[in-house]
Amino acid sequence: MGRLLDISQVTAGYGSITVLRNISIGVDAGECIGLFGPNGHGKTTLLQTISGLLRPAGGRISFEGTDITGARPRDIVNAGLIQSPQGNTLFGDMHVLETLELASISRRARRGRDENLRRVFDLFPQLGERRSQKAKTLSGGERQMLSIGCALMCSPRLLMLDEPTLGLSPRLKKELAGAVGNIARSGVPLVIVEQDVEFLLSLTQRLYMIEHGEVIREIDRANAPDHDSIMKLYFGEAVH
Amino acid sequence: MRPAATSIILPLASLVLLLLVPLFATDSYTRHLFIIAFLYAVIASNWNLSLGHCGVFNFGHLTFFGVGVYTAAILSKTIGINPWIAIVAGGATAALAAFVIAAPVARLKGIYVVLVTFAFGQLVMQLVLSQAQITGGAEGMVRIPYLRLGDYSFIKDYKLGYYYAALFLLVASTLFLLAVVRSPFGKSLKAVRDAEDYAAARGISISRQRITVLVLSAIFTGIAGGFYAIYLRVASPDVFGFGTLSLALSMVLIGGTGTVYGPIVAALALTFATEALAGIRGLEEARFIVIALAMIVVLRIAPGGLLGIIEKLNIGERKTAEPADARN
Amino acid sequence: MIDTLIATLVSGLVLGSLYAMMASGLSVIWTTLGVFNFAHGALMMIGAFVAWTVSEAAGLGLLVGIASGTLAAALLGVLIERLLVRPYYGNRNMLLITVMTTLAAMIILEKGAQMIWGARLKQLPRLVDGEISIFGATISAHEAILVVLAPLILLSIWRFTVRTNVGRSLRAVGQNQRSAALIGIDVPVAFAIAFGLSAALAGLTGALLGSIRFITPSMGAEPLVKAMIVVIFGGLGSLGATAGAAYIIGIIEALLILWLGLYWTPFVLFLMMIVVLVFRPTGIFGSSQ
Amino acid sequence: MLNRRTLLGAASAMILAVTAGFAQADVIKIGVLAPVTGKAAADGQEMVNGAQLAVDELNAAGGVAGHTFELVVGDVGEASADAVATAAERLLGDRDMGAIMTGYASGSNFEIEMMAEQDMVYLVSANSAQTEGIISPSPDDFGTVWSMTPSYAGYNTEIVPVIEELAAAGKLSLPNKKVAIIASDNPYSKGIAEGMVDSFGKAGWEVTENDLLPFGEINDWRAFLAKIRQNPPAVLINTDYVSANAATFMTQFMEDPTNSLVFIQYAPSVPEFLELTKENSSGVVYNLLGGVLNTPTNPRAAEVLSKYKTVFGNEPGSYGPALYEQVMIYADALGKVGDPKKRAEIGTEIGKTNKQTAMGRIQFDPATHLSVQSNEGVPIQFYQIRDGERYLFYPDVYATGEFEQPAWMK
Repeated sequence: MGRLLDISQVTAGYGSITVLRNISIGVDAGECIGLFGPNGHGKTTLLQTISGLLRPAGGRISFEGTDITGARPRDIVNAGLIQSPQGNTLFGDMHVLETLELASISRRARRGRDENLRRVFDLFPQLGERRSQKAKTLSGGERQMLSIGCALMCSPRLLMLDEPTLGLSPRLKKELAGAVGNIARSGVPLVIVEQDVEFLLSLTQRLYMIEHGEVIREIDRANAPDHDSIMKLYFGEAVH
Repeated sequence: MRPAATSIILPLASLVLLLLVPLFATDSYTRHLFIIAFLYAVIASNWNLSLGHCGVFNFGHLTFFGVGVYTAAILSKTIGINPWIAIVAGGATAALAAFVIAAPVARLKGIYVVLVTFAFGQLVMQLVLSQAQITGGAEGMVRIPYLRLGDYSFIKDYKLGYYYAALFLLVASTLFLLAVVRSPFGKSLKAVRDAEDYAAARGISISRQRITVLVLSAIFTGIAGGFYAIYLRVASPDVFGFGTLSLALSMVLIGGTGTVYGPIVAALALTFATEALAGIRGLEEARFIVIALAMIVVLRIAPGGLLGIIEKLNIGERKTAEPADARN
Repeated sequence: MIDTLIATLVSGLVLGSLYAMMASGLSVIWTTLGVFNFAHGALMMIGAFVAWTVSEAAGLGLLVGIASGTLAAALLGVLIERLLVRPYYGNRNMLLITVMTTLAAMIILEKGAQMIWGARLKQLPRLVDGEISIFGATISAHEAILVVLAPLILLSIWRFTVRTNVGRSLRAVGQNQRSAALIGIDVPVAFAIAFGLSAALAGLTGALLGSIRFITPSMGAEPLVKAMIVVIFGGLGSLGATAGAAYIIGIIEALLILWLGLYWTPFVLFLMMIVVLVFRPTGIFGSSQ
Repeated sequence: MLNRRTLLGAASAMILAVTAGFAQADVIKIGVLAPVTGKAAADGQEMVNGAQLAVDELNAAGGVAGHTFELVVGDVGEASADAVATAAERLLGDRDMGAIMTGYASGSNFEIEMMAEQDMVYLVSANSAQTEGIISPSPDDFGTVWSMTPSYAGYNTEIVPVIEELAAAGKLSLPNKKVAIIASDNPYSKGIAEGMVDSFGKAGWEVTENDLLPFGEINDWRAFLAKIRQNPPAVLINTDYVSANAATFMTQFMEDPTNSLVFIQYAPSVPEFLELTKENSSGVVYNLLGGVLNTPTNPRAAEVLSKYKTVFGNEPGSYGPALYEQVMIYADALGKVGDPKKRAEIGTEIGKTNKQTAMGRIQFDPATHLSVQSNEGVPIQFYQIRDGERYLFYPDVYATGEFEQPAWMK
């Protein structure tokens, strides 16, 4: 009891292909955790399963003590469990402001709409400048900001970010990391999927290493090995 | 290895049965139904070559048939060529028509293939309608010469000759399809259907494949068209209509299309089933509704037959489990 | 000569209005669900028949009839979505399966209409009697209403999709279903709304057209084919492009009839459709990807 | 080859054996080959109704020569060749089939050959030009096939003298000697239009427009009408026989009528044309060959029409009464021959028919197997519609009213 998000023994996949095997993960209130591991080993699948885009074949997911296994995405969003998906193109032909306003469509988020909007524009001033531009005209970094902004418009009680820095330049990465740090400090618990270990280590208290759809190692701040050894563990020598 | 029973014995036994049918069905009505069913079987199974085996959603397959119809009609009636040759010529012109439409089809995907092939069919129909002095326009051509073999005339024999000719056509078409599907080319079709990117990476030219498959699927369809014109002694533009198209499509779908035989069986079954319904007064419209419902039900609950091919249409997108993002 | 040209343009405007209403319905479903609804013309026909039944057979008046026709088509549209489209969400061949299921729906609706309403032609009275003269070209006042109404309806649909959250969510779902679901949009509900809206448009078109043309089970076939040409021409995409293309096609058709005669017009239209598909499959207004 | 011959022999022997066994059936089936579904279903259902009316009447009277009748319908749907052939085969394959009736089954009447091959009695109403084309090269091969409609030649020629007579009698004032003709691309419509162009030309008229439209649904006649309004002819002719198209034509003409007599081929005779055009058709002229001759001098027509209306609750066009009379003609011939299996003899007997029917006095021309057109036989009838009523104004002997100049003409 008491965990904010509790995933226990979840199995999921696409059609006949099983991607997640009896995976168990937990997030406590006020905590930021990271998911880490090679590509194609189930991190995104896990987030999709949590968000209700995929129905798990087995196991149980609960959020704030409520069972949300197999719930509709819309109900999960209403509960405040929000995901900002990976490689985002959002809604290409919609304006920035339109998109953000639409993102507060859920009953709970509608109440905090104006306040959330102010918060998003504070966090990402660039979005404010581009508020009447179509999403497809934005740069990669701005799209990522818009995506995270949308998630914030949903009044998240837990925010899951799927590779927010994917494909960004080091400078933008740093900028975005700053913003994500701000979100974490504002008290929103985070689940972050990232390849960039440094980025993860700087933001999270705990890391789950996922390989072949299973958690193969859990790393606390306390027992964290240093950066280089993590890299060696998962990517061999060739990185760097 | 499949058991011999399904791949050889069953088809052969069916063939023997069909060879014996005229002994028992002595009236020309039953034989006529078989002839029409054989022709639909040729259309449907050849359609399946492009649709099921290659994943090209060709909505203009009946156009090839119509081209065959008019080729045979014009050659035999207007020019006076021997009807046997006119029938075979139907296959040649249909293949030519397929070649023409194949160029855009090879370049397009998804719904655009449906639309461009549909438009092509409409275009050919408009052409036929507008060239009334050659094609007879809306009313078509009648009194097309009938078949003779030596001094044996194919009329007034209670359709015995036509029965065997149509059966021969079906057997030839089926052997042709089996040969295509089992050839290296047929296997490369499967590769493309199942993994377009992979096939492309292995140097298989997808557009050349699509062109080839459309042309191959048109040959016997066109010959069937030629036979249709010579047999019924009529060529009329309704062969391009939606009615024939949806009937043939339902045969492909209901038959289930993993095999060459599926659409053939469905063509036979549906021809007799709808004809049985046609005999009930007051239910004339209802039979079309029954076919449409059957199509929906098969699509929904018989994944073995139909969803098999559907699964294999339009391959190449890896993000399969995502909710329909099927546009491109 | 000028008179003839004006008459032709007015006639093109009438056609364009009709095509705009049909094609935008087709386009709404296409942009939202990625489904090409072959039953769209049949829904239009149902709208006309129901309008006739309520207005003429039951004698409840034309306006009630038009409203009922619109509503009946909308309900059928939702039903089609529920039974023939929804089971295939998530199937990567959804588009092609739904081509077949909606084709089957078309057959069922057409044949069903023939069984219910019989074979005789029917027609609705006009909303208003009399003729209107525009720059010397005469059209019936009813057609004039259609010409005025069509842009208004399109404009309100456009405003609906831009200004309201429900409308915006339809667009969002059309552009990115996954992201839409992740911000809490109920995707299946959005699909049902899109289908209902599109079918309502078809039904309304049918009910209005039922006063100008004759109501028959196959009356939807020709407008469906024209709507297909329009959406291809405009690009399977935005409402604005579809509406623009509808008027262009309407006027091109009228001019073709004037210059080439009715005889060659369909041929040229289909040829145009193929040329556009081959060289610019995204339509003349669509961005080439 | 030997094999096939043997098979053929065996099959033929079986057929003979089987048919012989059924010779004494006392219920004779009468087939109706008709478009019961699809676009022409209104016509098709009327055909079935007309034949059913006759069959019920004959049965109620105890049948003919000891035989009663049963109606079997063969639906030709949208008249695709295989649909027509399949339906025809089904009817032909029924051993109890005595005769097959149709208004029209295919546009080309190609099924006539199927009927003749099996000596099936086949009575057809429409498309007499096609019937003539098939039969006249060798009429003896078609001994069982007869057409209720006379040659369409009258459609080509009669209109000119009728209009000129009206003008001469001062009932119609013609502003000029120009005629505009528009036709639909099918043999009926096109053939008549060509014939009319010829006839008008010979009579010294100027043909200002001679357009051809694709066959099918026409929703917009305005481009053609715009040309008419530029150069208004004294006579405007539309030979598109599809009633919906004709009704649209009339409605759009009336949006801005010119000083022209409007003549529309066939379509105005269909009951729904009146319902669809209402006051817009007041003044239009049409003619009919082989149509119902509903006039006091031919009481048979009123009788058949009222029977039909009593049973089916609506006014029939041409095909209901035609099929009724066809069945009756067959019944007469059967009465003389006695044995329904002697179809060739019945066919010969039908050829000798001389009978007053709803269409006039039917006699057949042995050279073409069409009924004979004449004022005493099956006449060509010219009608004018005024205020929802049809007035037969020519030939005078049958006239039920006078021609009046249409209100839109000055």
